[in-house]
Amino acid sequence: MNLHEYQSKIRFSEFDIPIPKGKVARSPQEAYEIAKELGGPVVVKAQVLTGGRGKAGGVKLAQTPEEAQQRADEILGMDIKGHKVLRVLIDQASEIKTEIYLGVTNDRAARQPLIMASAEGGMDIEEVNRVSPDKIVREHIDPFLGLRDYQIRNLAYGIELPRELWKQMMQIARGLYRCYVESDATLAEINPLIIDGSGNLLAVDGKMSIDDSALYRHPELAELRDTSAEPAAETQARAAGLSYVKLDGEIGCMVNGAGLAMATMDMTKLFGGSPANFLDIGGGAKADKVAAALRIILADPNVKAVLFNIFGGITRCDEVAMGILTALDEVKVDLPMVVRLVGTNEEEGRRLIDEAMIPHMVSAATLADAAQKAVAAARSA
Amino acid sequence: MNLHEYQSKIRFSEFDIPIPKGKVARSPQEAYEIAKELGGPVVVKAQVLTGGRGKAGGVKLAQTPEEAQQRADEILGMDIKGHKVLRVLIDQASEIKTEIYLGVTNDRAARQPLIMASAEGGMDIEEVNRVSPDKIVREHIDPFLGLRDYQIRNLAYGIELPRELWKQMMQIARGLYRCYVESDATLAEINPLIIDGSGNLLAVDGKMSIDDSALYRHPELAELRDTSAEPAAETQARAAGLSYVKLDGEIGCMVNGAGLAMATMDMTKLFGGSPANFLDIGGGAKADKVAAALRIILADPNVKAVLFNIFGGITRCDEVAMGILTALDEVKVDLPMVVRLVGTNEEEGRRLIDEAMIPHMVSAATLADAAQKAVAAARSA
Amino acid sequence: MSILANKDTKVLIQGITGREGLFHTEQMIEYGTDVVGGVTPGKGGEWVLGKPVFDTVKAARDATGANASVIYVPAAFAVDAMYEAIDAEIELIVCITEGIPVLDMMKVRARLDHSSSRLVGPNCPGLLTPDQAKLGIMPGHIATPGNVGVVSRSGTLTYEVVYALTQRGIGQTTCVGIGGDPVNGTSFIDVLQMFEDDPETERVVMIGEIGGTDEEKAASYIAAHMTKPVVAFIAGQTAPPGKRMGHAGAIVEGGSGTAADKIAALNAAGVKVAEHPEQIPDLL
Amino acid sequence: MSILANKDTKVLIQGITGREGLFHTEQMIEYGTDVVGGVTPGKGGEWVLGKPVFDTVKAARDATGANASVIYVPAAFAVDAMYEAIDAEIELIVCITEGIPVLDMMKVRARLDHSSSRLVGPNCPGLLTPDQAKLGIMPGHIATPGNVGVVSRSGTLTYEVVYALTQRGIGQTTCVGIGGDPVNGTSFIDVLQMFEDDPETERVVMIGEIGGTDEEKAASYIAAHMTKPVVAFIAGQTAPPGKRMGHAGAIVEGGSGTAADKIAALNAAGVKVAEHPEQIPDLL
Repeated sequence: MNLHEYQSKIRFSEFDIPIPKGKVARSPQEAYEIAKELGGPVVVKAQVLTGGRGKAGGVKLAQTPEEAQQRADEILGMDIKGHKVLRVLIDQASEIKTEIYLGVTNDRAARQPLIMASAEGGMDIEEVNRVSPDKIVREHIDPFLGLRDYQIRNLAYGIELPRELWKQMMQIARGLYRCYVESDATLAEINPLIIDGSGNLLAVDGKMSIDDSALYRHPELAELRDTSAEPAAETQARAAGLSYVKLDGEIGCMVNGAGLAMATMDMTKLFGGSPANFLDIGGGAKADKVAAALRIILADPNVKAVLFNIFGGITRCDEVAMGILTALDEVKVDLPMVVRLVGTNEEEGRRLIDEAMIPHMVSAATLADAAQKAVAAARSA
Repeated sequence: MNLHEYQSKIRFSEFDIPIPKGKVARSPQEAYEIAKELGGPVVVKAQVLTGGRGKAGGVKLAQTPEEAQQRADEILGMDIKGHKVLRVLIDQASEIKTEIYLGVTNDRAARQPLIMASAEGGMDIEEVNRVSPDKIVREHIDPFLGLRDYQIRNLAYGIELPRELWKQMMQIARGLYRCYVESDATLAEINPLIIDGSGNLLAVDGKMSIDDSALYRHPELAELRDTSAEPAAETQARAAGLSYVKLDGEIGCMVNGAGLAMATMDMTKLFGGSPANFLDIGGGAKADKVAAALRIILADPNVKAVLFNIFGGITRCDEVAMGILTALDEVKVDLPMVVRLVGTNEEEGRRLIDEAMIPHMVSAATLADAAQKAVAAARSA
Repeated sequence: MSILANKDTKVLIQGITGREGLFHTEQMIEYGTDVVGGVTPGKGGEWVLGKPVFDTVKAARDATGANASVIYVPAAFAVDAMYEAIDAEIELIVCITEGIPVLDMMKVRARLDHSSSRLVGPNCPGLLTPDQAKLGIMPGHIATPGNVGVVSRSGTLTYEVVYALTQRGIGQTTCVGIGGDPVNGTSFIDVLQMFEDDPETERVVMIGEIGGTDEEKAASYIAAHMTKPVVAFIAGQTAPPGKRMGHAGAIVEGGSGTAADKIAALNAAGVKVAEHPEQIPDLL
Repeated sequence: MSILANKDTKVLIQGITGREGLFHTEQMIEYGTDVVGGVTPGKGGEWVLGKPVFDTVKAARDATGANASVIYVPAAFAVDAMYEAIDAEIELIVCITEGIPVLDMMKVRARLDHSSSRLVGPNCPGLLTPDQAKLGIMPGHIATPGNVGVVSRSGTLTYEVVYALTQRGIGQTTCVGIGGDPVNGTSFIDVLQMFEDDPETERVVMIGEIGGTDEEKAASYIAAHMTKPVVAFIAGQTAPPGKRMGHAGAIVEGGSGTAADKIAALNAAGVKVAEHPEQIPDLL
């Protein structure tokens, strides 16, 4: 789960990381009030869960409250890479002397957290990594020992941070790592961490991603999820415990397992069709979960055919069959459906489907067979 | 640093370990008031930093407040193994169905904390260990992982704890380990942990020892040190950063290093004398520290001769010499003194001593020479 | 021959009395796996499916001589279950449970590296040696004995491939699902090495997916160390690019992780890569 | 020959600008030790005693090629200093600092066990190879080259013994103070093994004291593995019994730990035990 910039920065400040004074506005009028309260020039920043907002014109400087209001009016409602801007952050503007990068993430290859710093922070940090990777200083962190002071000194030394700022860097890096661990984050990033006009370090932009598997032990973070900008279907899917991503194609896919779901999508493409979604009903899915998944697929007007591909392991085919039947009791479906059930309790599952004698529903034995039938059905629909 | 029973139990209760209701009394009258407030039978328990108080009569049951007052009167002022009883703990008496032992300590051989439990707790637990060590269940704790729940189940299973008490045991063992870690303890022990009349676990006696090296980060624990029952010299020595133990002999020893101090004591005995104390001035001792050490030695009326044995490593002999001279400026000494200075800056140290021309002071080259001279001087004094 | 488990493997079930544990234990026993007992704290002394239940893994191991364990306990307790199995020196631990936080798994993994145990998973279907033993949730009837080793990061996609092999009369030595979590106990390379060393395994199928760089590393390993032919499939060729936030991921993993990268790396290592799962038998 | 350090050992000083660090670095240099630089965070770029100061151990190692480090920093920072040296893959780390909490040392020790570094100490005088190198605070002039290896848990008592040997014309290969803390980096057995393997060392002196069971374990090791004669001394024969509280210590360590126990164990292993330190030369 990704946090907005303003959410990340509030979290950072709870771990002793200095951030600019600022507040979130939902309207130009609110932006005016906040800018007036802050006094002096401000930055108006679109709050969207995607990168590249700066280049898209989602970040603007404003010298006066009136100008802040005007900029907020321009930015609110913008569409940035498919994300509608519903909030802007109004931050006190800072003079930027230097832009530093400081981030903690999981290095899956090393199986350890990794903290990275660079004297060349800012929007082009990935380019810095490509062109001169040695300009990014890296320290792997033993998860049992945590980030040690000497490692922060290695970073400060490596990026040639002026010595008078080492103490501030110590506090910020310690805070960032604690924030990462205590939030069960997979990413906690300050970019840029600036040296401001008065020569102090300040975290002017921040990003955090939280490990979804750990949200159960961080209810206060789970509440921060912003569902306002995502498709309603994705919100519904999450509530039902499903993993769903809307795509542009015409074949609705319901599959158990992420790998098989991707392979199923790949197959529809291979046979000339195109998937309407990625949908993984997960392991051990029960009838109600399957019914919810079916409702989400059918709510997409682009869908011309539905492909069920269930390979039963921990999920039992009879339960999937019951789920399909339950959903079809509630939702009238005129679309062609292709069902493939293989694995645990497959005979029972197939028997339930066959006995129900649903119109427009055909069964398939192999994955290729199922994909071809679904593509053909979508074409003729 | 050892904590009293009542201090340990208060600390335990901060970590969710159930303890009996109780309070400390410094007088029989206070004992009466507390017993009255608690209601019902109470136990009156001497608070001394030594074992074996039960066998010495320092623990008594009282049915009424009047009886509690009387028992407190008997126990307060008692001498238990050289420790004067200045406080009694008045605890609500509990019916004891079973006595369990539960303790965490450092296992230096394994270099890990060790938690131990036994169904045969109580005063004879060391005897249980000697006779049937398998009746004590042991789990080593990875200091990085901490005590895991499965280990507590291993203990509960191993001591055949009734299953309905596993949940309470889980809470108590988790609390005891957290208490051990968060106190930087070297020992945290509940003995006995009883099953009481209502079938619940209750920590009726407790002991904790704190790692002296870690006290700097636990000021709240450092404050708990009870100096009221220890010899004034030991309190003064600690304040001066010295390690001092009073003994019964006549040769006052001032040595740098615990090993050398013990060897020096051994030597006085070997040559027919007897050490008045163990005194380690530690590494890098400065003049003021040495002066303080000398004052403590001279305050002991049994001392008939003083033996200085300094082998300079991190401690410099010239500083020791200055310390001796400074102390002799302030304290008139009529006793014979034997001085041996070897190691770092030994020439400078000897020169300072020689130039000062102190009466009754002889120097020695070897340890044997120094010990023999000190024993001879003490005899003729 | 086979790898990791065979008919002599004595298997313990951690979480045997839970709904999923019970269901799959029954299937494992039916398959012929030598399930010797189970562990559910607080239920020691009971019997389920004719097997004794113990309170602790140590007690269960001491009583049964188990040398393998399959974990079906919920995510919040699975980490403790893994540590318990490691501490009891269980040789092979298969963790089916999904949803374990990655920071927890980093610690488990560090502990494993200094232990005598091997962990397969978490978030995996487990493994299956046809007609001998099934440790986990793979449907038994889709596999058949033979000389192809199968290793996969995916769950159900593994079944798909094994099923396709069996349908075409191509049997397997052992099928191993290593799980798709960022940090897990056993890697592609670990299993490829075991297959390379297993005299009965003649060919190997490897099933990967987008994300991470494990397939690329496996490709390097295959090029350098494997004599047996390997056929691969990579899922996610049509998946939309992830909604990645921040730069740290890109800095750590560089440009790799796409299906195209992985396929290129495997091709360069001499590995045939199938266009779809059911094409794998043709390429073997 | 010698063990642990010789004239080619390139030594770094952690805490070189501190009062004790500076004093003893000067003595180490005077003794002829190849001190190549020091580390004091925030003072990188300065020079003291003609040696460059660095901000971090990594930077110092990269610039100087140091393969050993001596730590003189205060207790509150010594743990971080040890981790830093381990992380920088310094082969030999000597920690002089005393007063490190035992729970911290348990973690350092666990980390060391999976590293390429050896730690001597903490709370130790360090080590000295006569006329070659002095890593720590042993006074240099009391030692002289020869063929006796000395290992000791004690600080100043070690000097006493080395001095006694030198006075009698008996030289040393290397003198090692392993420190008296409950958990440390190098044990008696580690050093005894090095002396056994060192061709120049012909005889060994071991100095123990009351408490713990390290001397008893060393005795078992000597009986089983050592061909070279060992002479020992145990300090604390007249020490009063400790004011032990609670039972856990007694349960863990049993009845051992007294001087009498240790002497008996050593005698049983064929080790001659001296009555006092200055008697050791007679027994060699």
